[in-house]
Formats: sequence, C-alpha cells, structure tokens
Amino acid sequence: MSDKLLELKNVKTSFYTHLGEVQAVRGVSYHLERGEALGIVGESGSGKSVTSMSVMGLLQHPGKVKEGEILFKGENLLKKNSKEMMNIRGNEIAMIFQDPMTSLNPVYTVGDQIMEAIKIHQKVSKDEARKKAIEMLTLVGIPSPETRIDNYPHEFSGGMRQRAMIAIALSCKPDLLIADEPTTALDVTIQAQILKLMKDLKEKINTSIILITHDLGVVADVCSRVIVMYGGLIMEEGTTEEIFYRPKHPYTMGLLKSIPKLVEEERLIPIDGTPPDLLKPPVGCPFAARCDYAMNICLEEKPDYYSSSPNHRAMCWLLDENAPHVEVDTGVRRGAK
Amino acid sequence: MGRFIVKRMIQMFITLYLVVTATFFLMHAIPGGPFTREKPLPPAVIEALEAKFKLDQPLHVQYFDYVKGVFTFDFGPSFQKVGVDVTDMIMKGLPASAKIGMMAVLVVLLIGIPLGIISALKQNKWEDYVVTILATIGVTIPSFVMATLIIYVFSAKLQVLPSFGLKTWKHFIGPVIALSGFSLAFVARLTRSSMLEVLQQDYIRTARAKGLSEFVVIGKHALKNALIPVITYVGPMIASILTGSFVIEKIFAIPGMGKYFVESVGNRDYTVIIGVTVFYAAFYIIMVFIVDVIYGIIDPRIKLHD
Amino acid sequence: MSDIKKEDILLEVKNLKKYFESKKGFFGKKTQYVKAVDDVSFYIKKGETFGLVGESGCGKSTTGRTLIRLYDVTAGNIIFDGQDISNLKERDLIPFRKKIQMIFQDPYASLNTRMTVADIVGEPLDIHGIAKGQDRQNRIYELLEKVGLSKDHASRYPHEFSGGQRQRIGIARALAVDPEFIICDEPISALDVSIQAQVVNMLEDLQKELGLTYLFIAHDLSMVKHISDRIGVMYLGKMVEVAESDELYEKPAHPYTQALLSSIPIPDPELNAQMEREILEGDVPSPLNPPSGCRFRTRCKYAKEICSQQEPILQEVAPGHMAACHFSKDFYNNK
Amino acid sequence: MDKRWERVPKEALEKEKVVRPSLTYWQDAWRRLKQNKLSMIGLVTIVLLFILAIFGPIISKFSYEDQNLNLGNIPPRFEIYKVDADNFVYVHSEYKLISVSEKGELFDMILPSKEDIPNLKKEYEIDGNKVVLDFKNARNAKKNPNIKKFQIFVNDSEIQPLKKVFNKTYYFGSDSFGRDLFIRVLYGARISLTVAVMATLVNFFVGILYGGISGYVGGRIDSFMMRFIDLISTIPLLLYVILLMVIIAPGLKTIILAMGITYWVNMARIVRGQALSIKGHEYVLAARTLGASNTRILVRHIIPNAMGPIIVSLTMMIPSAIFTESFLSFIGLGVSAPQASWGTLASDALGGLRSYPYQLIFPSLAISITMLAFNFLGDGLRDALDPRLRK
Amino acid sequence: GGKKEASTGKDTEQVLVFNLGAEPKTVDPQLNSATDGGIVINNTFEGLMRMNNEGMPVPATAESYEVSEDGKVYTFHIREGAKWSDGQPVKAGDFEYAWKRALDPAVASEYSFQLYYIQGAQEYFEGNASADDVAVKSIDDKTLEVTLVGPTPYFLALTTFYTYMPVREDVVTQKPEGWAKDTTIAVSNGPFVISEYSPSDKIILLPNENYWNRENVKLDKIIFEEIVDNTTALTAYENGELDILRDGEVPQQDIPRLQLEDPTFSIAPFLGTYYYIFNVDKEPTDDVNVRKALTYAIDRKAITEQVAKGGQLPATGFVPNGLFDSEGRDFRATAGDFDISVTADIEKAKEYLAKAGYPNGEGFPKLTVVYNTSEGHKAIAEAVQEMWKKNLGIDVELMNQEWAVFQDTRHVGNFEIARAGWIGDYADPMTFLDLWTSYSGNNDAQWKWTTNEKKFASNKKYDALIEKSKVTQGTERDALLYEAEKILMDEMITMPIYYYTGPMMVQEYVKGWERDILGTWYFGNAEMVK
Ligand SMILES: Nc1ncnc2c1ncn2[C@@H]1O[C@H](COP(=O)(O)OP(=O)(O)OP(=O)(O)O)[C@@H](O)[C@H]1O
Ligand SMILES: Nc1ncnc2c1ncn2[C@@H]1O[C@H](COP(=O)(O)OP(=O)(O)OP(=O)(O)O)[C@@H](O)[C@H]1O
Ligand SMILES: [Mg+2]
Ligand SMILES: [Mg+2]
Repeated sequence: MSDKLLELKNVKTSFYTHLGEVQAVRGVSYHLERGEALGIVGESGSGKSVTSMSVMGLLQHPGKVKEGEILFKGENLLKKNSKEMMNIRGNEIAMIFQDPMTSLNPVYTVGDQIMEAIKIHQKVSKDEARKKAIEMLTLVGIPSPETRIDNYPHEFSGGMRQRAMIAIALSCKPDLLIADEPTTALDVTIQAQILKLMKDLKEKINTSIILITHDLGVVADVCSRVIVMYGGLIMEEGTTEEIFYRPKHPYTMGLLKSIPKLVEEERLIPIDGTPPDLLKPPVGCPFAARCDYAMNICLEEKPDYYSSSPNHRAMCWLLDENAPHVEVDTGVRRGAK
Repeated sequence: MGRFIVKRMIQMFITLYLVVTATFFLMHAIPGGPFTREKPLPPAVIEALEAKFKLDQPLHVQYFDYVKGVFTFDFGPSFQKVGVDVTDMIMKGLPASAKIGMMAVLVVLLIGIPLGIISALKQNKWEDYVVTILATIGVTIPSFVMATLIIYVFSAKLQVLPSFGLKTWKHFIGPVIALSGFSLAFVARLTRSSMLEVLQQDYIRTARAKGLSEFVVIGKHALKNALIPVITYVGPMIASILTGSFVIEKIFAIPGMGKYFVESVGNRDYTVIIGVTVFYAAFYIIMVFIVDVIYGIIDPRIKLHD
Repeated sequence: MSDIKKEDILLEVKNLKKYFESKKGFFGKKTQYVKAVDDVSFYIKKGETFGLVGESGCGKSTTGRTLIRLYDVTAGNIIFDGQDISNLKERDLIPFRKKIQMIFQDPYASLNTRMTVADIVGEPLDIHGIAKGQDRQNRIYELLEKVGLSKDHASRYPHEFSGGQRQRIGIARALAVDPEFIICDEPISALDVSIQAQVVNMLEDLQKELGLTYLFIAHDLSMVKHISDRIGVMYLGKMVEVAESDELYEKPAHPYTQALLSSIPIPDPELNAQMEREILEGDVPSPLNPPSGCRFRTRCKYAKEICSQQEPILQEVAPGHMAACHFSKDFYNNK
Repeated sequence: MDKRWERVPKEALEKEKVVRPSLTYWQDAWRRLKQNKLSMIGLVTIVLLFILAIFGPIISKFSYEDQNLNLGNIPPRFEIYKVDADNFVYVHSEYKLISVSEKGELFDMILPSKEDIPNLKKEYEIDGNKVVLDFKNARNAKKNPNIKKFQIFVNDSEIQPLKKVFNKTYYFGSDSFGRDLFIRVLYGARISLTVAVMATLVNFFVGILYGGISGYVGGRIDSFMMRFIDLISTIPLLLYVILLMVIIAPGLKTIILAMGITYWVNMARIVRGQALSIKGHEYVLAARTLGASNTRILVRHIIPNAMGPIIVSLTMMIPSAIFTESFLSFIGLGVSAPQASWGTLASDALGGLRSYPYQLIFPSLAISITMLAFNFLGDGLRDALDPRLRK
Repeated sequence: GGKKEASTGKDTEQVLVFNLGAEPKTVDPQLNSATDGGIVINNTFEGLMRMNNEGMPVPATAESYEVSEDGKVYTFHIREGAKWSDGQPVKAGDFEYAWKRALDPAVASEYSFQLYYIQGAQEYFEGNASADDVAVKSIDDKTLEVTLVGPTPYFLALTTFYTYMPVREDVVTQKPEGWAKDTTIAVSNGPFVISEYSPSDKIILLPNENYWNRENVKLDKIIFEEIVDNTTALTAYENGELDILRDGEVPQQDIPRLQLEDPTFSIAPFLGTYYYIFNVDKEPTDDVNVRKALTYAIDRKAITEQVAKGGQLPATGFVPNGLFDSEGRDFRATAGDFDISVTADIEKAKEYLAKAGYPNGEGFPKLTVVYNTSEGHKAIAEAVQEMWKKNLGIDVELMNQEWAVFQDTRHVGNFEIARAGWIGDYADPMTFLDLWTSYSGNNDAQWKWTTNEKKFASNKKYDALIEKSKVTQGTERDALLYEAEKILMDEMITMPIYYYTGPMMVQEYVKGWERDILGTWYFGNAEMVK
C-alpha cells in the first residue's frame, strides 16, 4: 500500500460574496505520498491557492469548503476543531504564502516572526530560537542574517521577504510543506538554492511537498508528479515526464507552448482568451472557450477523466474514442536544449 | 532620535509660550476681573487689591512677569485663595485627581480594549451588539449625569457606596466609573473598528498558519497593528483624565485640581488660570510627544524624526 | 557609449546612489547604511527594452523606485529626456509622472483594497484627464482585456483576485496613461506562463506600436533575454555587466553572470536531472558592509589576490559590452 | 457523425459574454449597506427623528414655551382616584390634587378649601363632596419606607387608587413649569440634531482634512499643524467661549462657531495617526507614481482607508456635541431659554432626579436612541465601505 | 483634659459634621468677605460682641462697653479671662492692630469699608491719612476706645462681624497672607481652633482649651466638609454622613419634597432680596409707567410657590423683612407694600402700560432680560417672561451670561432689565438702601442724578436722605429711611420678586446651634444629643 499523507476527495470551495457564489474550487481530488513532491501548475485564478488554503483551514472570510474530504494522515481536517488545527498548522503542515509583503506582519521584525514559530513548536528558549532563526535565514540565503534578523519586513527586498516566509515555513521541519509560488520573486541563483533546500528536506526528513508554481522549469526540477489545474478543476494529472513529454490536454499543451525558449527569437505563443468567470462557471469543459480543438460537446458537458496510465489522467473529450485525433507540438523535446 | 527629542523640546517650549501668551491676552480680553464680586467692591478696595497683586501695572509689564514666572515655575499667589501659591494648589490637588485618573485610565485600557477586541471578533453577533449598546450608553450618559446617577442609585437608594470624599477604596468606585465611562466606550469602539480592519490582513493568516493560538494571533499580531488610533486618542485622554475633572470632583466632593480649570476662569483668578493651563498644556504636549514616539515603536514604517 | 547619439537616449543614470538608514532598535545610536544602490550608471535608448537582472536584494527595485523618484536620490543624476529629474520637487515631477510609469513587484500591496478594479485602472485616466464617462469605461474595459482580464472583473475588488490576476490589474493601471517609459519591476513573475506570454507579447506590441521604452526588472533570465535588447546585471548595489542580450548570454564576461546563466531551471525534467547546476557557494555578502574590492569575490571561484584589494570598474570588453571584473577580458575571449 | 463531436469554430466561442453592470465603489457600498438590517433601522430612525423634529412641533397642540404652573411636574403615567362618577383626581407628589379625566387627561389643580399645613392635611370641596388629603405619614416615610405617604378620604371614608393611566395631556409628562415635555423633547431635537449635524460636518470636513494633510504631508508642516492643535486644545475653552459670547450675540450660530474652533481636534489627531501609517503603504506609493495630487491621494486613498476610526469618532462625538451645546448654552453662549435642547433638558432635569426621574429619562432616551441609530448606521457604513467584509 | 470630661460628661465623642460648600477663600478675619469663611471665623475667633439667638449683640470678648452721649464714642472693656489659644491674654491692642490691618491699603481687605464708620478709617484706606489717624485706641491692655464718624445705631452689631475680630500681630507678621490656614502658627480667641486644614476637602476644628467660656463648649470636634454639589450633600445628609446642611446648600428641586416629608428640614430667615433692576437710562425702561406695568404684572406668589419653591416670601418692597426700626417695629410691615400685590395685578399693570403708550402691549419694543448662569435664575426668568407675555402681551427675550461677564454688563448698564440680588451685610435697612445713592458702586440701574440732573432729580433727593440718616438717630433716622425706600419704590427702580430665605437641614440630635439672619453659624453652645 502506498503511504498517503494527504488525500483530497472531491473538494469544493466557494466564496459567498455579495455578487454571488464564486466557485473557486469545483471538485478536486488528489493524493500525496510521504516524501513526494507534487507540482500544481495552472493559470492564474485556477484555484491553486484556494485549494491549499482549504487544506490549511485558513480560508478568508466569505470562503467555505462546501463539500468533500481532506484527509491528512487518515484524518479529515475539515472535522477538526480550531485547537486541533492549531497544533497541526506550522508543525505538521506548513505553508509558504504567495504574497510575501502582505503576509509578513509589518510591525514585527522578521526575526520575531521566525522565532515565534520556532518557540511554540520546538519549545526552546528565546536565545536558542534566535540562533535557530539566524540559521534559517542563512539557509535561505539572506546576507548578514545577524543584522537582518532585526529588520522589519519593509526593509527587505521582495525576494528577501519571500525567503523570510520560506524560513518561517521551514523552521519547524513540517511533514507537509505547501509552497505557494515560493520562488517567484527570487533570482535564479537563490531559486536554485531554495529548491535544493526543499529537495534536501524531502530526502532527509521525508517531507512531502506541494509546490504551486507557474514556472514549469521549477516543476521539472523538483517534482515527480504534476497536477494541472484550470477553472477550479484538475485538467490533467501525471508524472512529470508524462506531463512534459506526453501531455494529453490541450490546456497543458498550451502551457508548454507558451514557455520562452532561450534559443528562439520569435514571438511567444500564449493561450488566447481569458479564464472563465467562476461566478457562473461554464457547464461544459471550462477550457472549451479558449480551446483550439473545442467541439460542441465540450460546451455542453463536463468531460470525464480519461486515464492513459495508472498515474496519468486528463479531463478532455478529445481523449474519447469518438473524438477526432489531434497532434500538437508543445515545443518541449526530450533532452533538447 | 536625539535630534528628534531636542527638536520636539524646542517646539514644546514654543507651544507652551504661545499657550501662555494666548491665555494671558484672552483672559484680559474677557470682561470681569479677579475682584469682580456679586456685591461690587468699593473702588478704593479694588485699587488696593490691584496694587497688591500688581494688576495696576501696564499689561505688557504684567505679561513679561507672567512669562518669566511660568518659565521659572513660579506662578505666583492665587488671587482668590488667600495666601496660597498656585504651584502649591496644583501640587496639593494633583494627588487626588491623579489617583482617580490613574485608575480610570487603567479601567479604560484594561476593559475598553478587550471589549473592543471581543466585539470585533464577534462582529455582528450578540456579543458585539451588547458592547455597542453598552458603549452607546457610555457616551450618551455624560459624566455629570453618570456621577449623579451613581450617587443616587448606589449611595442614596442602595446605600452601598459612600457619597463623597476619598477615604476608602469604596470611595473610588463611583468617581472612577463616572470618569472612565466615555473614554472606555470610545476606546472600545475604536479598538473594534481598527481590529476589524486588521483581522482581514494576510499576515494574520500567516500567524495562524504558524500554529499560533488565537490568543497570540489576536493579542500580539492583530492588536499591535490596530493600536494606532487607540493610542492617538488615549494620549491626550490621559492628560485630561489625570488632571482631573471638574464635574467628577464637584459631584463626589474630591479635593482634586480638576475644578481649578473651571473655577479659575469663573473667578478670573489670573495666576491660577495660567498655572493650570500651563500645567495641563505641558502634560498634554508631553503625552502627544509620547504618542508620536509610540507611533514609531508600533509601526516602524512611520518615521517622524527625519 | 560614444557611438550613441544623444537624442537616442531616453534615460541616463549617472553614478546613482541610494542608501537607506538602518538602525538597530528605536533608540539605536549607530546608524548604518544599507547601500542598496551604490554608484550605478547606465543608459536606456528610446524604444528599447533594458533588462535588469541580479540577485534578490541587489538593488533592482530600489533602482527602479529611485528612477521614478519614489525615493529621494542619495547621490547621482537621473536624466530623463534631457532633463535631470533627480532633484525635482514633487510638484515639478507631475509632467514626468505621465511619461514614466511603474509596475510594482508586489501586486496586492500596491492596490488599494477599497477601490474597484475599474477605479484603480481608471485612476490614472482621471488624474491626467485622459477619458471621461463612457469613454473612460470603454478605455478601462479595453485595458482589462489587454492584460487578460474581462469586463466582468471591473467591479470587483483586489482581494477577490488571485495573485496573478492582481498583477495584471497593476499592469493595466500602468498602461492607462500611455506612458513613454515603463519601469517593470518583476511584472510577470507572479503570472503563469501563458499569461506571461500574453503580457510579454502585449508589452512588445505596445512597444512597437507606441515606441515605448522599458526597464524590465526580472530574474527569469529566459524571459528577460526574450524581451530585452540590452541587459544589465547587478550585484550588491553595483552594475557588474551590461551588454546586448544575445551577447550577454553567449559571452558572459562576469563570473556572476555566468553563475546566473547556469542556474536557470529548464522546463524539461530529464534535462534538469542531467544538468550540473552551479550553485553559488560562500557567504552572501551584505549591503550593510560590502566586501572590499570586488563585491563578488567572496563567492567567486576565480577570485585572486587583486580582487580583494581593488574594486573593478565597469569597462568595455567589447563594443557595447561592459563588465566589472578584473578578468573580464579573459572570460570574454575564452568563451 | 455525432454533431457533438464537431469542432466549434473559434469565432463562435468569442461571443459576447453578458457583462454585469459595473458598479462604482459608492454604489457598491450602498448596496452592501442596504443589506445590513440594523444599519437600515438606524438610518430609518435617523430620518424619522429629523422628520419629527421638523414637523412635530408644528402639529402639536402646545408650544414648547407654554407654561401652566398649576400642572407642573406631572409624570407620564400616574394613579388616579375616583371621587364620584364624574370626578377623578390625581395626587401630585407635592400633595396637591389635580382633577383629571378617567382616561388621563389633565384639567387643573384644585384649590383646597381648607389647608392645615402644620398637620399636613388639606381639605377640598369637589362637586359637593368633601375630600380630605391627609399626608402626615409623609414625615415618617423616611423611617418606614413601606408606609403609605398619604391617604384620601371622600366624605370621611378612605378611598383606594382606581387605576394607573397614561398622561393624555402631556405624553412625556410636564416639567416644573407645566410645559409639555413631549413637545420640548421634539423641539429640542431641532437644536440637538442641528448641533449634531454641524459637529459631524465640522469634524468631517475640518478634522479629516486637517489631520489628513498633516499626517500625509508630514515633516515640518505636520509639526506645525500638530503644534497648532496642541495650542488650541490646551488654551482653556472657557476663555474663548466667554470672549465669543462678548463679541457676538449668543445663539445657535455662535455655538456652531465655538464648536468649529475646537471640535475637530480629536478627529484631526486620529486621522493624522492613520495617515501617518497609511502613507507608507505601497498603494499610496503607486498612486504617487501615477502623478496623483496630494489632495487626490488624501481623498481617494488615505481617507477611505482610515474610514473605520473616522466613523467611530464621528458617531462617538455626536453625544459630546449635544452636551457641549448644553454646556455652552448653560454658560450663556447658546440658545436662550425657554428654548431647550436635549442636552439642556437633561441637565435641567438632573437636579430633580430624585423626585421626577422621567424628566431626565425622556431627553436621555432621545439622545440614546439617536446615538444607537448613528452607531448602527456607522457600523454598517464601516462594513459597507470595506469591500473585504462579508455580505 | 480634665475640663473636657467635666463639660461633656459623655463617653461618645461629640463630633459635628457641617457642610461648608466650597473651600473658603480665606479664614483670616480681616481678609474674608464670604459667608463660608465667616462661619469658620465665627467659631474660631470672637469679636468684642457676639450675636445672640435673638439677633442682639451681647458682650463676648468685651465684658462691657460704654457709649458716649452723641453715640459716637465707644469704650470697650476686655474680659479678664479672654485668652488666645496659646494661652496669651487677649489685649485691646490686638483689636487695634486688627482693625488698622483691615484698613491698611497694602493688605487690601475686601471688607475694609465695614470699618468706614470709624473716624479716619476711610481716609487711611484711601491713602489720605495715616494709620495713627484712625480713631481706635487701646487705652490700656484691657480698654479699647473707638470714635465714630457719626452715631451708628448698629455699630455694636458690627463688632460681632468677622472684620472686627482681633488678630495677633506676632502671628500675622510671620506669614501675613497664609497664617490663618497654617495650623502650626495660627492662634485664635474663639471657642474652637483649626486643627487641620486640607484644601478643598475639609477643615477640622477642636475646642480652644484657653477659651474663657470653655466649660460651655460641648462639642469635641467640628468637621467642616467641603461638598460643593448640593445633591451629593443632601445624599450624604440623608445617609447620616452630614449633620447639617446649611442654608443655601439644600438642592432647590428637592425642597418641596423635603418640606413635606423631612421633619429636619426648616426654613430660616435670611436677610436678602431677589429682584430685577431696570435700566432707567434706557428705553423703554426709562419710563416709570413701563417699570410699574412690568412690576405689577407678575405673580410673586406663583413664583415663590411654584417656581422657586424654597419657602421664599413674595417681595413687596426692597428692604426685606426681619429688620426693625429704632422703636422695634418691623421695618417692612411699617413701610407698606407700595401697591404691589402678592399675586399679579393685571388690571393696574395694563393701565400703566397703556399710560406708557403701549395699550395691550402693542408696539412694545423687544426687551431682553439678562441673568447670570444658574438654574434658579433661569427658572425665575422663564416664569416672569411667561407672565409678562400672558398678562401684558409683551415678548421679552432671555439671555444668560457667564457670571463675571454679567457683572460687567450690569455695571456698565448694558441692559434693559437685569436680575439682581442683595444680601445684607449687617442687620439694618441701610445695608439695602445705600445701594442706590448716586455715588454707590452698586447703582447698576444707572439712577444717578450726576449723569442727568433733571431726569433723575429724585435720586438727588434720595442721596440727601441717606446722607442725613447717617448723622441722625432714633425715629428721626427711621423716618428718613422710610422716605428713602418710598422714593425708590415710587420710581420703581427695582422690581422686587422675593425675599430670600434659608432652607436648611439640621439633624434632630444637634442642639444648641445658632445661626444669625446673615447666615453665620455658631457652635459655641451646640451639642449632640444622640
Ligand atoms: N476572497 C475572495 N473572494 C472572491 N473570490 C476569490 C477570493 N479569493 C479568491 N477568489 C477567486 O478564486 C479563484 C481562485 O483563486 P486562487 O487564488 O486559488 O488562484 P491561483 O490559482 O492561486 O492563481 P495565482 O496563480 O494567480 O495565484 C480566483 O478566480 C479568484 O478570483
Ligand atoms: N525602505 C528600506 N529601508 C531599508 N532598507 C531597504 C529599504 N528598501 C530596500 N532596502 C534594502 O535595499 C536592498 C535592495 O533592495 P531592493 O528592493 O532594491 O532589491 P531587489 O533587487 O529589488 O530584490 P528582489 O529581487 O528581491 O526584489 C536590500 O538589501 C533591502 O533590504
Ligand atoms: Mg495563488
Ligand atoms: Mg525587488
């Protein structure tokens, strides 16, 4: 039996705004094994962050998980009370948030905010916590951490804030790390350093990682499996290899196509159009409106998942036997530079 | 920081000087003088009195005398309370006022802020409404009504509290409640509103994600961010509460200095007017200064001193 | 620089310095300075895209923000369109505010949460009186669509958007005034690839259409290379290399640039697995007390004696290619 | 082949989506406000109060100044005694008989035919009945609180109270001059609400702008402006109030002027504190790069984001404005007697608290209701103006 | 020690708690000018004479006295056993020093004019003579001789007044301003001494062990509380925390209730008149018919019973009742009521108004009644306003002013009708009548022949009468005073409303207290019988 650390079963999350219900996540199921790194990619607004927030139990006010189960170590997190969640958060599940500026408390020093997490979960003295915090800052590559620890968030550059967030999340060596765009603001050298740190965590203490990112390069580097989300749904799921080399969903293909290649000079190839309005999500495939291969059925009915291997599934009518065959070049070639 | 303090000190002195000047000329501009009596004194008596208190000298001479006195902390004798120096009056009255004031300030902070927090956390629930209604009552019943009611209900009707003076701890209950009512309500409401603002912020989510208890999240992360308006209000409030309240001291017969603020003007007791004004102004200005310093401590992004 | 005509240059930065005071504690006596930008000079030609890359915290945003005069200049000159704006008063800056725009690095914090998207995007229109009434509305819709948002989003508030969507709002706002010069502070790093492509295409289209000039701050080297004509590489408040983008990628003349290039993650799992990454080792120096001599020497595998004694200056290694390394010629020629 | 599997042409997909009407921030806030029941109740109450204040005194049978000294200090609800089929009396707390109707209308004070004050006894002649009011027990009431303070004898037999009725002549009772408290409270609403509105306006315009400018512009200007505030908040209020009183004729205008001088100070300080903190936020920097003028930044960015404390201060300042008015009126700056505001009604009633508590209760209730209404409206407004909140 | 036990003979301490109201400005006999300070002084010091319960001066520190034939020279013999609280004997020189001190311009005593009856006094105070010219001489340690300007029938009463009380030079010179409050140095010669003085809080008196009449002093302690708020004081009284609420310290609104329900409540006489003054130099109140119309139109009974409610008496003349002429007749009763009825005389009022040219109030200009800020004044004004409106059909406006501003307004004559009140300084009609001389600083009605001799001819006559009364005695003087008041009332310079009374409360167990018509209390003979 595989060792499932986290399993989501048909999770649906909505925001009940005064305009109506924003169905941000519309039925997401996936699982994560111990020591595994799962990448979640997908267009902006596809529900990646909201899904992770649901796991953390930190949805902001009008948001609510309206259906589904979130099993962590076999227990449904949705059934836990706030006290139990308190002990899980930060300790067993840690999260790196997307917006580093607003996610750090402007009135406490960066050091305070790191030490705080260390103090409560590791029950160490103040001095020790400070030592640890400095260690963490060093680990994420902040120069002269002894001084920088006393800086306030606004005195940090964007990337440094992001690293401070990472330091907070990593400081307690969680079982599960949800990293929401952990490296967007980092330059490549630091990024490489951070990614290495995460890989080390995974290998040394068997931390499982959910890595949410736009950067397919990062996914390729760290993750063994990838989920592609769109419009609050999982469009495709598979091993990294499968997603990169044998994508089945036109959306995945579109994503891969739009990556700039260092060698070519021509125009980038984006996916035209805008994502669906989740207040009134389309009845059919959410991607249909932007899909080059859209068929009538795509607009009318939500497709099922079609599996092409035990790990690989995609939600697309094109995979139905009735559908016409399409051939797409994603531009990603095995081993090509 | 050092330069900031020096700069503020200079500003404080200028402000104080202006306060003295404005007060001096205002009090001479209004009708009536220290020797105005219901039964007017004979002109000769007034002349003698004016000579005694040097009021017969030209205004500018008097003015310079006052200013000199103020900056050497010598306010001179009261024109009304015979043989009493203004400085003495203030020093004798201050302890009683300050004792009650201190307690009132504590009540305001220790009850007002938590009430505001509760009401923010339970926004639009019954707890919130209860606090809102209590706060409304707190501000709608002005201290003179509150004080009278307290005496009427607790001293006259129920006879559980003494009616006047400051002898035992029981004597403090009434004045402290009456003195703190308005500010308590104000602070609770201010806390509520800025707390609501802060609770929406992402860093609260971060704090929760760290696994901090709700108490720490609210008490440490949210509160500090929510404190600016509260501090703004509380600073000058402390100055005015500690220097006593005319109404409270009158109704509860407390030998404090609050009454001098009103009495001295009514009596045209020039030296006392200047004395209490300067005392209060200095206190107030210092509190305002402290508030500005606290701003910087609370929110490092606020830089007043460059 | 001699071969460039004066009128071609839109922006010239001369010896720009921006120091931040850094204090320990409130009553701290000792003031230290974070030398966020320390003597940086470069120029940007009309209609070109100048990429600015560098390690996180090296002073890219600060450079950008100083250029747009959000910060007061500690020293140096900023010459925009022939006029020195480094010491202008806020009021005198207003004409430039329409010409120079900025896309902020932190999308959420830079949006007022009490304004609808329409109001946020419409604000520059109102300020500069560009459009009113129905016109304004249409223009807002147009801008939203341009950045990949829909009209439906116009009456929503920033907190209702995902991170990437917020960034697009910021871009739409910057584009609203038809600026001549846009400082893009990591405009696309919060966007997903497909939108990145849309936005980059859009920026490029706009550039062609309107002759815009960009200062493009990013760390995604592939994207920077794609969009930029020339690229500057910063390290710890200093400009260490400036070159045409192809040239920089092919013949990096500074060891830091080399390290950067080698760290780019490649969207190809197999290749990634094979790749030998050069992860920079050594202590990351701090802008509070930068190392003597060459600032990169602490992490440089080629560092020699001289590097710690003498600060290398930015020198031309080839026409239009400058680098600040004592050995840049060697690197350049060896490649 | 199945139609369903046919490709859809790209153009067909692009068809115009329905666009929701685009609401501005204010329209949106108003929508949100409307959904908040309590604040709508508050709003309706305030509107009603204003309508009552404007039209109430016009339609009433009394004027606020009509005195009837014989019918002073009569509560809104009282016990009546039946003398005979046509005659009912109410025993005034000053031991006077007032003839009333069975329903509770007041007629007049009855003059005793014989008064025996030393023995605390009064005799009346009502329609041929001999009515004796014996209140000698009143003297013992202090020692023995359960004792009945007075007895009434009709033709020598004691009678018991018939029932309690509401005062049909003076709904809120009468004051010591026998003036209708109801109409006085309504009339007082005019003054108090005017003062409240003026104070709010002063606070809003002067206080917010002053504080906003001071905090936002900062530096030397801030120092200067704040020291000016220190100055006017420490110079004794009484002094300039008295000076004002001497220079200009007292009245509502003068009160408003007096308040205008000082009343906005607290608000200014609070807004300044907020402005200091908000001006460091990124979106303010962003607005600056757009070339937004200081005014615009203040009005569009700083003030809206300081709305929470602003609204709280605005609402909390209303009762203190109402009482400041009564204080100013008391020392002679304000409206002159017999005009009255809620504040003066309340402070006038304070002395008689023991004997006639209702005289304090009604004006206080009026203030409290107004305050609650403003508070609930304020809370709703605060929520409505913050798009991040629910509903 | 021993004396005390003998005198009280009880085991419970005799402590009287009395509410003084605000803290007295001073408790120095010569500097004081207020009732509250006067009460303290009256119990700690003792003059040559002291008022007895009937309001007659009886020997106190002086054992006996002689008056010269012309009533101008008084010789007092100081009691043998009279001692200061430190045991030193009271000497005639202490009086001489005290009186000259009161007249010393440098001391600036507010009540110096209370000594103007003494020859050379006014001249000395005004700087036209020296201290030696003041005709008060200590012949020896026990004999004091005073020469007066004219025969003053109430001079003996004046010697009971605090300004005339002795002080000791050696003590005063130690701390000229503050000695009386400084318990370490203060000495006094009355039945009590101040043992504790806490500002704004309380003053505690203990018996003066060296008082000549110590054996009759029964109280062990007097606590003068300083509760300013009437309502609080009443609560304290009702809770038993206070033994006496002095006159003027009972809350107005509670009086009707207390009057009927509290047996310890009583109304004492008080020498004062509450009235409105007309500005006779301003239209339309310069017309005596207008003044009369206004005066007759108000219902004084209704005002006292339904508005003021303090047991006040409707005033039908300017001099209040409680004063007697040389033959012992009540001054008020003898002088008559000048046609002023207790209730409104609407017909007569309307007649006068028509005579003035305003039939039924038509064309009557808008007048303003000015009063100083106080609940009580406001109530009276509102009632009067309504009465004028109802009875005469004229509208007046009310305007209240801050106290000192009001004094100024009234003094400079910047009003048409203003509220006023006068409390007697001594028990003689003169204290009321000399207000209206042309040279009086209190003639706020502007009734001064010196400004317009023709218009105010009556005032010239009035001046003459008052002058003459100062040098005459007996019935001759009586007649002059009666005539003076008649002129005043015929001219209707003032509109008397009511005579003050002193509503007060004394717990049943307090016995032997004394209070004079001027509102001064004395506890030398008081005791607590619990
Ligand atoms: N508080 C909210 N109120 C209403 N809608 C919200 C709220 N928060 C998120 N949403 C909506 O939920 C959807 C999913 O947002 P989410 O933040 O999960 O996107 P994401 O996949 O993380 O995108 P990105 O990569 O840009 O961060 C978006 O359409 C967003 O508009
Ligand atoms: N307001 C400030 N006060 C003090 N130090 C600051 C301030 N703003 C920036 N710094 C410091 O200046 C240096 C440069 O910051 P800057 O934001 O320019 O970096 P950056 O190159 O944009 O980095 P990133 O890629 O992470 O955004 C950093 O060390 C940062 O800590
Ligand atoms: Mg996200
Ligand atoms: Mg940056």
